Amino acid sequence: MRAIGKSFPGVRALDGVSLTVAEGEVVALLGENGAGKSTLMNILAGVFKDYEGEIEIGGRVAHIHSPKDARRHGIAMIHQELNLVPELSIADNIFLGRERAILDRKAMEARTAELLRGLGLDLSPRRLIKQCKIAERQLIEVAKALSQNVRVLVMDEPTSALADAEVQRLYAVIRDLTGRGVAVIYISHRLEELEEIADRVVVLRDGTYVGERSEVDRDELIQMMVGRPLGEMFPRADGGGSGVELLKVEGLSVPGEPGSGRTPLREVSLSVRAGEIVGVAGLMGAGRSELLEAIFGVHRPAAGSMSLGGRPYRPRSPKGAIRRGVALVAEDRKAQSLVLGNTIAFNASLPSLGRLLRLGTVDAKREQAAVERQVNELRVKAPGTRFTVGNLSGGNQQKVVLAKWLLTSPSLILMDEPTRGIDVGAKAEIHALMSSLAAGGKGVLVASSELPELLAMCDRILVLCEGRITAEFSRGEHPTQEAILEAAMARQKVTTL
Amino acid sequence: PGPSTSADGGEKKKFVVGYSQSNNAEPYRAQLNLQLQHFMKKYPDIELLPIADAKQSSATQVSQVQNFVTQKVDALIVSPTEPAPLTAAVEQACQAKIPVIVLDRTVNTDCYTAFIGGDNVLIGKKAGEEAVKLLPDGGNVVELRGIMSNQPQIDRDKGFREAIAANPKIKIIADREGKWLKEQATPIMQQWLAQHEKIDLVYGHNDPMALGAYLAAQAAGKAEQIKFIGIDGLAIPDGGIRAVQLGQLSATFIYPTGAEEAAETVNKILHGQEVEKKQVLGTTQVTKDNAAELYKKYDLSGQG
Amino acid sequence: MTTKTAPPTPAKAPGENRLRRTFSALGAAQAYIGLVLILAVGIATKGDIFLNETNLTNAVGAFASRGILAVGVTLVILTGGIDLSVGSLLGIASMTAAMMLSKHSLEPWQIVPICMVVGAFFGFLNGAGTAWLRIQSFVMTLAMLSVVRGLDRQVSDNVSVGTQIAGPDGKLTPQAEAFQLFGTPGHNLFDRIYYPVLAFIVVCVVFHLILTKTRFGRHVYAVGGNPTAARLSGVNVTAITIAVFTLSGMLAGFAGPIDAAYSASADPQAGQSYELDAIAAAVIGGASLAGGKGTIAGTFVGALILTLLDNVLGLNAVSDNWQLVIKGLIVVVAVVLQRPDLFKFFRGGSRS
Amino acid sequence: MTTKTAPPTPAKAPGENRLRRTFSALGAAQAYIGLVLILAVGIATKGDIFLNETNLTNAVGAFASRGILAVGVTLVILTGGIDLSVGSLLGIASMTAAMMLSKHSLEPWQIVPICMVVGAFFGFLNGAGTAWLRIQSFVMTLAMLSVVRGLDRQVSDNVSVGTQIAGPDGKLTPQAEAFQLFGTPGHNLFDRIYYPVLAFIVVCVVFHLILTKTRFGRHVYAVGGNPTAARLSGVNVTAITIAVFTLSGMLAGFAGPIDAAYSASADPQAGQSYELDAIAAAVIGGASLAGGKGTIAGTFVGALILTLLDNVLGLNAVSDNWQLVIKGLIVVVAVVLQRPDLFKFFRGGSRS
Ligand SMILES: Nc1ncnc2c1ncn2[C@@H]1O[C@H](COP(=O)(O)OP(=O)(O)OP(=O)(O)O)[C@@H](O)[C@H]1O
Ligand SMILES: Nc1ncnc2c1ncn2[C@@H]1O[C@H](COP(=O)(O)OP(=O)(O)OP(=O)(O)O)[C@@H](O)[C@H]1O
Ligand SMILES: [Mg+2]
Ligand SMILES: [Mg+2]
Repeated sequence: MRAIGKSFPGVRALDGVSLTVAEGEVVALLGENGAGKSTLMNILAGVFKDYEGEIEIGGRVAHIHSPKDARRHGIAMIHQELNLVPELSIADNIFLGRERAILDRKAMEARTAELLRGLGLDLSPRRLIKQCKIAERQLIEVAKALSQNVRVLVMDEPTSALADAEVQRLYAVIRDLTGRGVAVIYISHRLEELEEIADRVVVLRDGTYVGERSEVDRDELIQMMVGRPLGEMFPRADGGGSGVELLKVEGLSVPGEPGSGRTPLREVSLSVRAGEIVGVAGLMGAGRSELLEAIFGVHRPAAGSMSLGGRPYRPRSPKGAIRRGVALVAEDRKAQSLVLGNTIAFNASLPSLGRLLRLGTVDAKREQAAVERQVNELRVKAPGTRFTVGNLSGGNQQKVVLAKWLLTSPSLILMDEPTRGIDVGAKAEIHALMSSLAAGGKGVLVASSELPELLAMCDRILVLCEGRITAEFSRGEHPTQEAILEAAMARQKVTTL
Repeated sequence: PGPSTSADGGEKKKFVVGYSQSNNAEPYRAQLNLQLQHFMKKYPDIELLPIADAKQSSATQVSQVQNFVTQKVDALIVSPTEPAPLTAAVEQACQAKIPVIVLDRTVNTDCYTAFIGGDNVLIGKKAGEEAVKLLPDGGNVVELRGIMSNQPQIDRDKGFREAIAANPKIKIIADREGKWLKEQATPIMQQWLAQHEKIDLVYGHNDPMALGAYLAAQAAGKAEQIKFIGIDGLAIPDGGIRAVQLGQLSATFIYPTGAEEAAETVNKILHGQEVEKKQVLGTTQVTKDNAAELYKKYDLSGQG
Repeated sequence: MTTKTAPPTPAKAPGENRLRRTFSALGAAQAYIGLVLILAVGIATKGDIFLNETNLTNAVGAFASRGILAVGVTLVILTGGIDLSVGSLLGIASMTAAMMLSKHSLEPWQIVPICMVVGAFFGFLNGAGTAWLRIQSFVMTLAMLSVVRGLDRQVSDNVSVGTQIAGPDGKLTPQAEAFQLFGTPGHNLFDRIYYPVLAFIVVCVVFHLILTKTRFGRHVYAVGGNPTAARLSGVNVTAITIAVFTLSGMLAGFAGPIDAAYSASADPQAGQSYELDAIAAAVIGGASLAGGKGTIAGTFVGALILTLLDNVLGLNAVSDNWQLVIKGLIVVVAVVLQRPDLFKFFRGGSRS
Repeated sequence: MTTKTAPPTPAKAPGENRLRRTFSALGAAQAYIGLVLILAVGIATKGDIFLNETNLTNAVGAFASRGILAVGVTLVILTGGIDLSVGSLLGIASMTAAMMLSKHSLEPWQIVPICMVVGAFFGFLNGAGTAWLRIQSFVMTLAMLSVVRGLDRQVSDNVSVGTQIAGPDGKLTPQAEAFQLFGTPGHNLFDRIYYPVLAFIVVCVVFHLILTKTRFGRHVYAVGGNPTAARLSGVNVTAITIAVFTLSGMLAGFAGPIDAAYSASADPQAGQSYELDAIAAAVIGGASLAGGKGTIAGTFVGALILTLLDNVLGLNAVSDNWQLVIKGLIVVVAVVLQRPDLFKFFRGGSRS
């Protein structure tokens, strides 16, 4: 790719970026949120019709202006935002756009089963996408890319929803591909992944090429990305948690939903004290999101009780939870958190409009000021608070979600994968934010698939497996990743079926 | 319910009659329904099933007729929405040996027992003659038409134009489709008033349209200079006869419902008597002089 | 829920000044191109006959009741639903008004609230069916269209009910006299203001303010834009859904007496197929049936486009058949012209 | 519009056998509850009068042309669009058929393809406006409704054209005789089969197979379910959009001659408001106006519900005003009954 440039209305996303990838090579693309990584790769995958510069493949100029063009040149891409059709089956999705005129269901399903098995997924090819979990969907996207005859495979944050075990399996697949001469471009904000998989790291900043390294030196890369040195990654001093008990959950059970693949919760008990950061670990489908959602009043518990700040807490809906000062940074920002067609200000102020009222109407000035302050604090990269959220880069969207909840000044904040898709710089900021929230006497309950993050940030870590708490570690015990994983896999023979 | 025979041997049979109306929700047809029910009560051995309303849809009406045939009614009355679509259905009834009385609008077959209806060309002609009388020195006429493809619209237009040809100084300067509706007629008339210096007479294919135009003219302060002629002459508080009484319409022409004749005919047919195959009904001109009397004659609301 | 059809709105420069902000609250200048075009054609072909107070008042007045329906429908569309029952609700409200007047001699100021309650009641049922029974609003309101029309015809016995009721002295009763002010052509408030036009404008202004300035308005947009996100942000999606249908019904109830006064009678068929005009006004004004996108200002413009188009074609004595053809074509042209990305499109630009 | 109302379908056990698969291709058993209920009421109240070949044939035959429209509309709805123009397209096709027959004495087998081309042409314009000019399909097809109706009225000069054309001998011409087989009541193919019913069923089967067994069918669902994903997977969203509108137009063209034969004439108003019936059939059958969800089997059931409901009410001589009321209520009940998560709902279950 040579001298690639791309402008959106009001935004210069890319400017004269060049990139080369050799056969069998894994090139990692690194940069802050909004640096232009996805845009660059989208150009390669034919998402945009027009752009500046040109693309060369195998020494010849390739004119790529549509996804079909890209496919003809053997380019496949796993997009940052999941792109599956919820009402169709896994098999139909994997072969979408490449079916025979008359469907050969048998062959499609057989091939799908094979691909899924290769990724360690045990799902019926006929299952509908809407019945699959986010992590499963991400792997299905991988399977879809693999099902094609690829020369260049682009992966835009393929692991953002994956836990360790699945990530390892993905690496195996990538190594197998490069062994066969496929070029891989890999975008991730998890630096430790790059150490493991990338042959070369290319850094972008503000839509321009900054440099590249074949040795991964963490600090240097961060310096290149952010343009300034960064302090401690996990800046949490020794835990607070001496405060009074803020949230107490006792024997909480929530029925599952067979149709949607929702995990049931079984007799979960936990507590969060003011000033404490409590982590929730577990494998995919362990019920972490489910637990946070139940505390937030999304699901009706079948049994159990909760109290908040010493008073009984029985949220009938998220509205009730918010009124009691609880906030949930949900797992899927696109589906659960943002009105994509509306502005940053609209989204950020939505849950806290009640306190921005004057004479029964929304005080636009105060709203503007409050949102601007919060958005600037989180360093959202956007031309203004009236920018459409859907046009932000993934990481910046996540920051808007955080801004939205911080504006409600919650006393208990529930975070589900809060740093998914966030660049290292911003991640450090979010971590700092969590610490300062805790220091300010708030409670933080955070579910994350990144164990190092949990280990560094949390005063206590709860481990979930199949909707049950199987272990609890406190910071004093210095738990290891292995110990947590072991507890996360402490499956019980399910006798209730 | 099919024809029911009384327990002891069937010499006192109760006849069942079905009626498919093209659209209940037109005031004229509501009046017809009311009258038919009223006159049918005179014949205790005849039961009129609840009136089926085709709601202006030929397809609905065809299946209604088919329903009645399925139920083996003893006689069938149909007021067709459109002639052609109902033709086959009426033939089906005819083949099933069910006597059919076609009320108000025709069908394109001879396979029916009796036709009862008004003569729209004649009524149009009378309206035209009245216009000639009202405009002895000629003048500008505007015409509000019913739904263009409806046969009554075509006929009422035709008769009117024939009659006003008697005075070449009478000109139709504008005509538009008012779809039989009052609320359509008002804005059209408002536009005409804006466009044309002089309008002398409004001819509405039914009273509501003429009255809708009257509202517009009254608003513009021109109601006094303009004459209004309508058709239908219903004896309801909101109808044409009252409007003539109030001086809003110069004249209207009673479009006979034929309900009384239909009831009579049904009775004759069911008792094996001869009936006239084609009964064309005349019209009565409603003027200020006879309005009160006519209202009383046709009012069935029981309130005077 | 389909951000798919919602094209990204153009980024606005951060340092916009007050004037531009006020203006942009009423939508981009381009949104008015269709309207301006029709005005231009009207003036060019008919000059003073078109451009005078009486003609414009008549034109807008004839559409006012549908325009009021369009405002209610816009609310529903913003939440991602649709309301097909407004025509029937207007019908039953106009019948209610005429009966209250003729049978019970109520004063106009008593009649209007009663009609609004009647409309709101059926609107509430629409909302309850949509939100609680989770029936697609298209089906729910189509069923309501049928049910309410049936009731309307039943209570009226299929006979239209006049509103110009004469007392024993042969003159209009005081109530009937006052009722005419609701819109019988030629009757004005304070001898100048034609009530239907005023009512339409006031409804537009009130609901414009509600949508842009209140929390309720924000919630309406949020529910239409992404119901899950709205719920997780503490929006009571069920309540908002029920509220918009109830308001839509209430507005239909409010429009009922206007329609009855306009025709000086309530017809059992009144309001039939008005829902299509109302929805068309909203959609021509830029509302997206996917929800989350649209404004009252847009709907107002859409309503004006429809009514002035009718007026211009009528004044030019275009035949009824060709009117149908031309009307369809111009609606398409107007919608294309006022697309914000039109010029980009012709520069050969983006297909999303 | 709203994944919110789209309840998750129950998971299927992996080891389902062939029988169950065939069955589930036709939708869950529950989808038929509404229909079964109406059949039960029909049989209970009218017994043999209801449940006999003639009556059922008549009932379905009367709805057949609208049923065929519903199939086309389902295709459009599946892609997330809507087609309001089908009634007008049916109208112009039926006029075309009658004119071809009366003016040019064409044979029926020549007339049908011509009508289909006419319908497809206007359908193509709908698709082009939606896909290329990116006009919301509601507006585009509403405009087309108006344009085509105007043309229909213009070419026919507002006069209906009969199809029972007598030759010089006073008997029907052979072409007119043959044309009656398309659906004039009392005329059957091979003396047994009523063509409209046959045509409706064949259209349903063909499009059921197209949607479930072909690439095109998958792409239709993909475009409606997630247009971005479809585009990124190399689906030609533009082409699919244009194709479904064209097919919908083509089917309306196919239904035209049936309607003309059924009425033994082409009325310039023919097909008016059929679009609402067609859309209602699709939506009652479970299609989601948000796109991506729906089946032809569902639409077929929806059409049967509508037509048999009419039939049962008619046979029971329910007064027409009450018919409107009852029809609306039963449609709501039928839709609620056939919701897959109904029983869960009543177990007091999840509100999503
Ligand atoms: N459709 C669009 N319209 C307007 N601006 C856009 C659009 N898509 C992307 N941008 C802008 O382009 C810039 C680059 O975005 P891009 O998605 O490439 O970032 P990224 O490097 O992938 O970030 P992240 O790590 O957060 O995913 C951002 O400022 C973003 O706001
Ligand atoms: N098909 C689906 N439809 C809607 N929501 C889903 C679906 N699948 C999963 N979810 C949501 O995402 C959550 C993920 O499931 P769960 O809580 O069981 O996993 P987890 O432990 O959070 O693991 P992970 O988030 O890593 O998948 C569920 O609570 C559920 O609300
Ligand atoms: Mg990105
Ligand atoms: Mg989770």
